[in-house]
Amino acid sequence: MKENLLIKGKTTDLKEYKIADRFKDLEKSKKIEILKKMYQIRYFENEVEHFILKGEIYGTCHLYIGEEANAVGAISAIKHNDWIVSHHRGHGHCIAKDSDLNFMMSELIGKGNGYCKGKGGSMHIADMDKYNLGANGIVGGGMGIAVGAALTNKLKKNDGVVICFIGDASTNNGIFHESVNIASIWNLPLIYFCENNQYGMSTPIISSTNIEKISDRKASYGIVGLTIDGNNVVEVYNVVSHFAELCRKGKGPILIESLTYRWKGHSKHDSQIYRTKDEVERWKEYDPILRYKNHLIEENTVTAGEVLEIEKKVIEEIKNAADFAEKSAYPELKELETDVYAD
Amino acid sequence: MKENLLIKGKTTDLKEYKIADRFKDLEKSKKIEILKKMYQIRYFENEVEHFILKGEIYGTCHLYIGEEANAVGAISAIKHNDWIVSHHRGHGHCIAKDSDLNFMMSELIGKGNGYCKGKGGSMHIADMDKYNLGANGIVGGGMGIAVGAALTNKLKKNDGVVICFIGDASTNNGIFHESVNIASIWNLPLIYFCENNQYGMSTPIISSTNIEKISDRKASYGIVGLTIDGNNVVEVYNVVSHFAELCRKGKGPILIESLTYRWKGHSKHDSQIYRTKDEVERWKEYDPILRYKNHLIEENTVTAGEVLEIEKKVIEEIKNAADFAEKSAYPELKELETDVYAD
Amino acid sequence: MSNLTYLEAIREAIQEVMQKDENIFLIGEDIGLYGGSFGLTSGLFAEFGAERVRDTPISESVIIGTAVGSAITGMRPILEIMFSDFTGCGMDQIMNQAAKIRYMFGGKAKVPMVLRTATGGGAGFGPHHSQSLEAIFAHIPGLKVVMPSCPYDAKGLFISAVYDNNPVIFLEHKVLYKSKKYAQEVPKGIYTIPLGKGEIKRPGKDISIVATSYMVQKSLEAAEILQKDKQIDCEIIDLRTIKPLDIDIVLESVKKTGKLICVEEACSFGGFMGEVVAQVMEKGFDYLDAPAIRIASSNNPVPYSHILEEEMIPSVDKIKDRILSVLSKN
Amino acid sequence: MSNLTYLEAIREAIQEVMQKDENIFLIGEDIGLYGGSFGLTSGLFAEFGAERVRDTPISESVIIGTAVGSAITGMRPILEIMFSDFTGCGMDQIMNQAAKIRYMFGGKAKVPMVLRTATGGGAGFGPHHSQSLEAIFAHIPGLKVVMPSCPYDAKGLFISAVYDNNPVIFLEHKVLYKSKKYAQEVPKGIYTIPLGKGEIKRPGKDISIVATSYMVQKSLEAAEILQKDKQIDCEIIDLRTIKPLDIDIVLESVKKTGKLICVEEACSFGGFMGEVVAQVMEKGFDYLDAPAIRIASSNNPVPYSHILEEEMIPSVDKIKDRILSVLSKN
Ligand SMILES: Cc1ncc(C[n+]2csc(CCOP(=O)(O)OP(=O)(O)O)c2C)c(N)n1
Ligand SMILES: Cc1ncc(C[n+]2csc(CCOP(=O)(O)OP(=O)(O)O)c2C)c(N)n1
Ligand SMILES: [Mg+2]
Ligand SMILES: [Mg+2]
Repeated sequence: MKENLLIKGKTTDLKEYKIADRFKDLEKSKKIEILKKMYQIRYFENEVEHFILKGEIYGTCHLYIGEEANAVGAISAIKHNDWIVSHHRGHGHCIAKDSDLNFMMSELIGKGNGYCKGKGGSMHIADMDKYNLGANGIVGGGMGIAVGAALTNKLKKNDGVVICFIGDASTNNGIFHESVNIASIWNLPLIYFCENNQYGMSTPIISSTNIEKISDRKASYGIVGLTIDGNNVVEVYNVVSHFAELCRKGKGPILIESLTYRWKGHSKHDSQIYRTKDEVERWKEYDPILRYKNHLIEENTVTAGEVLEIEKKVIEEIKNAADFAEKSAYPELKELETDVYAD
Repeated sequence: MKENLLIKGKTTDLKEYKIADRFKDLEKSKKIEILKKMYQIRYFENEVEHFILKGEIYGTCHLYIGEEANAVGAISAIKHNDWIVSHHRGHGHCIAKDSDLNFMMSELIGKGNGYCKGKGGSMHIADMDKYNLGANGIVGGGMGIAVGAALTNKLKKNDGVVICFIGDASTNNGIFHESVNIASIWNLPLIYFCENNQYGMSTPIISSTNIEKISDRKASYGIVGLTIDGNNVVEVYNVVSHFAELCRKGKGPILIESLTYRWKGHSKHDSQIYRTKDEVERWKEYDPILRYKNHLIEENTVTAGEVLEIEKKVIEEIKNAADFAEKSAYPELKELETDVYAD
Repeated sequence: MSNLTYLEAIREAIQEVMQKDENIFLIGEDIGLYGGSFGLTSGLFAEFGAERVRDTPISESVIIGTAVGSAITGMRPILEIMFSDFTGCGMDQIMNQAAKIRYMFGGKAKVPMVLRTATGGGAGFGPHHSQSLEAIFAHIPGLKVVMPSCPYDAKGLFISAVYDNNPVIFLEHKVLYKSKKYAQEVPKGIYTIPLGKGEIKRPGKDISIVATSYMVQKSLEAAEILQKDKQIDCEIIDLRTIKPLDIDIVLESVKKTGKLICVEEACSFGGFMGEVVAQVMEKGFDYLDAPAIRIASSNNPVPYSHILEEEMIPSVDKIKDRILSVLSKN
Repeated sequence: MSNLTYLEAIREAIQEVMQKDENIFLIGEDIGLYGGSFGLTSGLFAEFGAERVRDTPISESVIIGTAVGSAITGMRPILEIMFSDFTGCGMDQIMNQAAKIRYMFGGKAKVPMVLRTATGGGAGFGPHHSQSLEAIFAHIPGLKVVMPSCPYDAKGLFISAVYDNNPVIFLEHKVLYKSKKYAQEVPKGIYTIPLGKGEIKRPGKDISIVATSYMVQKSLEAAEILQKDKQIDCEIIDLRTIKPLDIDIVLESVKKTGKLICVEEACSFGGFMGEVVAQVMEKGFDYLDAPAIRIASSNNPVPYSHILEEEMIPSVDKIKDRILSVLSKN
């Protein structure tokens, strides 16, 4: 088997596009907000893992630990009313898009006050009020929806941009091809943000494609595409800021391949037979939270003490969300057949 | 609207691949056979057009006139027992793969002795004995089948190669992406022969894609791809010979974009509102049959008189096929429910 | 009021709703300048322009998804899939996305879209262009499924479909499209026919015939012949929408006639009329003085040769004969 | 003979046919080293290697097409689609290619392939991983559709499916997969159960219950309770394959009992049991002393929360109660 693509030396694409360091001009509060969101995701997912172990998460569920910089970096770079489309590994996107942690947790354990009233579960959390068009249980299922949302922006002549989060392996599905092609011919304000965490379930992306970079698929559509360091939230932020602006000017779509890694198994059940502990450890050295925290401390945005405060607060929040969810009631049986049709 | 891609200056890709002129070493009989087949297609399709006008072709039907060099050039370059997969515009592929003109014509007018016993019609003619896996009424529908046939070759460890004929517009369908990707990771002996006749129904390929050459899509799969002059049967023959050999050595798949043009409307009913007479005339200057005929005369393979003889014979054959079909009986009603299941 | 074919009636509906509501747009293959494979959208590109009449690549999956995505973000897309057979290429987007989004999101989104598509055989298009797939759509919770049988209904149902806040599969029979025989007086302007209400197209007392789409027309013809030749008085019920299903109109009729024949063009095995028969069994068993029967196509792909195609699809004669045989048994 | 779960029985079937026939190979997502999402193919990669146990990209459409193409050129592919819900992504290849090729080609090709896939709810997988789509497949001429209810049948039916010369949709219930409760003695070695023959899993004289897949097990449980508590003697018929359908076994039973309940897990509206009821109506009307009824899931996507999911899918209690209510009416 070929060597996994590692982060090192993969971010050279950036230079080509003269991407400014907008991050450095961000307000302190925003920089801290980014850190906080990354912690929220990390601790939220840890808590979810507890629920899995306790048997309170049915079916399956996909954790985002290790990939936090992607959701948070990308979503911090767009506006509150820009749509996002997520996928099966969607908790991070929800949190980054300001979803309520309590209602998320409730949904995950099938409670009636969850985001989907318990009807969707982990793979279907959506939040229209937060401009989040939802996770999806079908790999690639959201890539048409994202085109539709971007088309709405275009037809309504607003300057909204859409981020469509996709997995590396999903780019082998036909809908990826159809989606990017149509977005390209229509010049839609749409960023395909491909979280290349190296695997689709057990299958290394390097064995399900024959190319080095997924972003090279830009050639099929005549669009801009590049590969970035997805464990560096500053880089993600800068890149998405840059291209979101171009999209708003009618220069979309864009294909961003963001190199990252999932620390946990693919889903609830995963023996991880397909990778070595060593590989996982090597990637953990690029812990996106640690890197960002150190960056903020180095540039004197925060002190180590302040970080600890933030972390503590987040832990508290997550604990509360778990309590909230556990105390919440299961849906009423009469809810079973509601919400099938709109009036 | 952008200018249509024209033939001129588009065949430069060839140089890159050091493609030898195998055509010149062909036996005279084979060279003449190629001419004959091109005539067969041309006159067959003319006859089909008569049947359309007489109302004997139901539903729809797609003519191949103007594109003869593609089917004939490509299929002449492979062996009798190499599989081909065709598409909705498939008559030319059948003829090039030695199908019986009588049974083809019978099928087209729904007769019981037609290739599919009248059950398939124009869009479904297949001939397993001639290693033709059939036309398809679904655009892109054959691209998985071609992978399967190539996989059979690989699993059976024979040195067969498969040609999958596809239209330009079909390359925007998701199955194209899935198909080429999987063929690539499995190194299948499969040639995607894309007949870029500039349109998918009424839609110019230059408005349904955002790239100059369809063959540039090779970048998504890490395979060889190139653009050739599809109205030059010698070039088609040489290119396919070259790559078929590579495929047999485990170096497939290959994506060939063959620039060509359909002279007639898309299907039975077509006002051709989407293109100018002038454009059609410009392409007719590249008549593949005329070019090849002149080539053969110039290189002294045949005389103009011999060509006329061939043409006359073909006209006769086609007339016979039409008579045969017209005189043949419609299927018996008891055939309606047979052939649904194999024993 | 003008005499319109089925196709013209649908076109007029599209035109009128688009004039009224900026959020409505068309999307599909070759629907622009070319006017669609059957010419149904012809003229709309000229009137509404390329932004609102959007030609697409051959990408069924993503164009259905595009309709879904634009619908949930505030538009009202009307999508054309050239032949209903091609929905196979985008079935996930229909059954897993369009149909389920509202439910999966706990009722927090709506998906107001119409997927128009040409259905049925009888036009010699062969196995990949002639299927009747309504049973498949009808089985999927979240969809509505409409099958108009005549121009007047087509327009009224279409307008209802466009204003419905759910994904509607609108099945247009390709034999009816341009038929002058079935042309009708159709009022100008907006009018609606509710989704979920059948209609008695011909009242009668001897036997109830339930049908959909083109089969309604054939049943009506059979009924006229039987009236004239045998003084048999058939009641013909046009379901118009099969989901929601107006079972009450069927039960009422069976209560009166005691006999039921269900006519559909789809392959009989697993066809939609099984649902109708089963519901009548459950809710109207006591009304029946004879077993309800189904007339449908044989269980094979639709063959190309017109000889075989005619044999496959229920004809006026076959409908007439089955009616006679049901009545003669009593 | 060993005590195997449903999953183990299918695995053993695959292993044994692959040992015997070089032309059989497996294809699907994560079926190799990983052993498949449910672990069903675990060990087969080690035994047969990467050529014959082929991991694929996430490309449902083309992997189904690959199975078709290899089948018509001489192989016998066994394809795994992880969850039956994902067939939406490759429906064209199933319904327009696999199912129709033989007919379209005038009988000149055969398509011996098995598409295995996990069906059904009850495992908390939510709307995109829990559907029961058999009615959709059963409606498509050219396919066969198999729904085993227990390990012994699963193995025998699977082997028949592999040796059948047609495309077979093999629906494996995910709740049964690893259930020890339903584990059974299963003979080693090749044996077959014919496609198209139902089986009486429990003879009885008071009422006929027709069921498929997991619902057979639930019906059996309900029958035991009713026998014990009320001395009601139910006959339980397992259709085993719904296409071809063994209607005769149903008719025979109804002739004896006069009463019929059809139990299926799919959404009731447009579900497969409509076909069974309609055929019984047509062919066995006179045998019925009460209307045949259906027990099925409610008409909504399968919800995630187990509270709702349990409410949706027919339970032993619900089956029992409906049996009682049918019997009490007489
Ligand atoms: C159409 C479809 N096929 C297969 C699956 C099963 N599945 C769920 S996630 C997954 C892997 C996806 O990989 P990738 O896109 O890289 O996302 P990641 O899980 O790595 O975040 C697979 C095969 C599915 N849900 N939908
Ligand atoms: C899935 C599908 N979508 C649409 C069609 C209708 N259709 C038939 S041929 C065609 C155009 C195909 O264009 P191309 O692939 O370039 O082949 P060409 O007709 O130019 O030879 C279309 C849209 C179809 N048959 N199948
Ligand atoms: Mg991945
Ligand atoms: Mg073309």
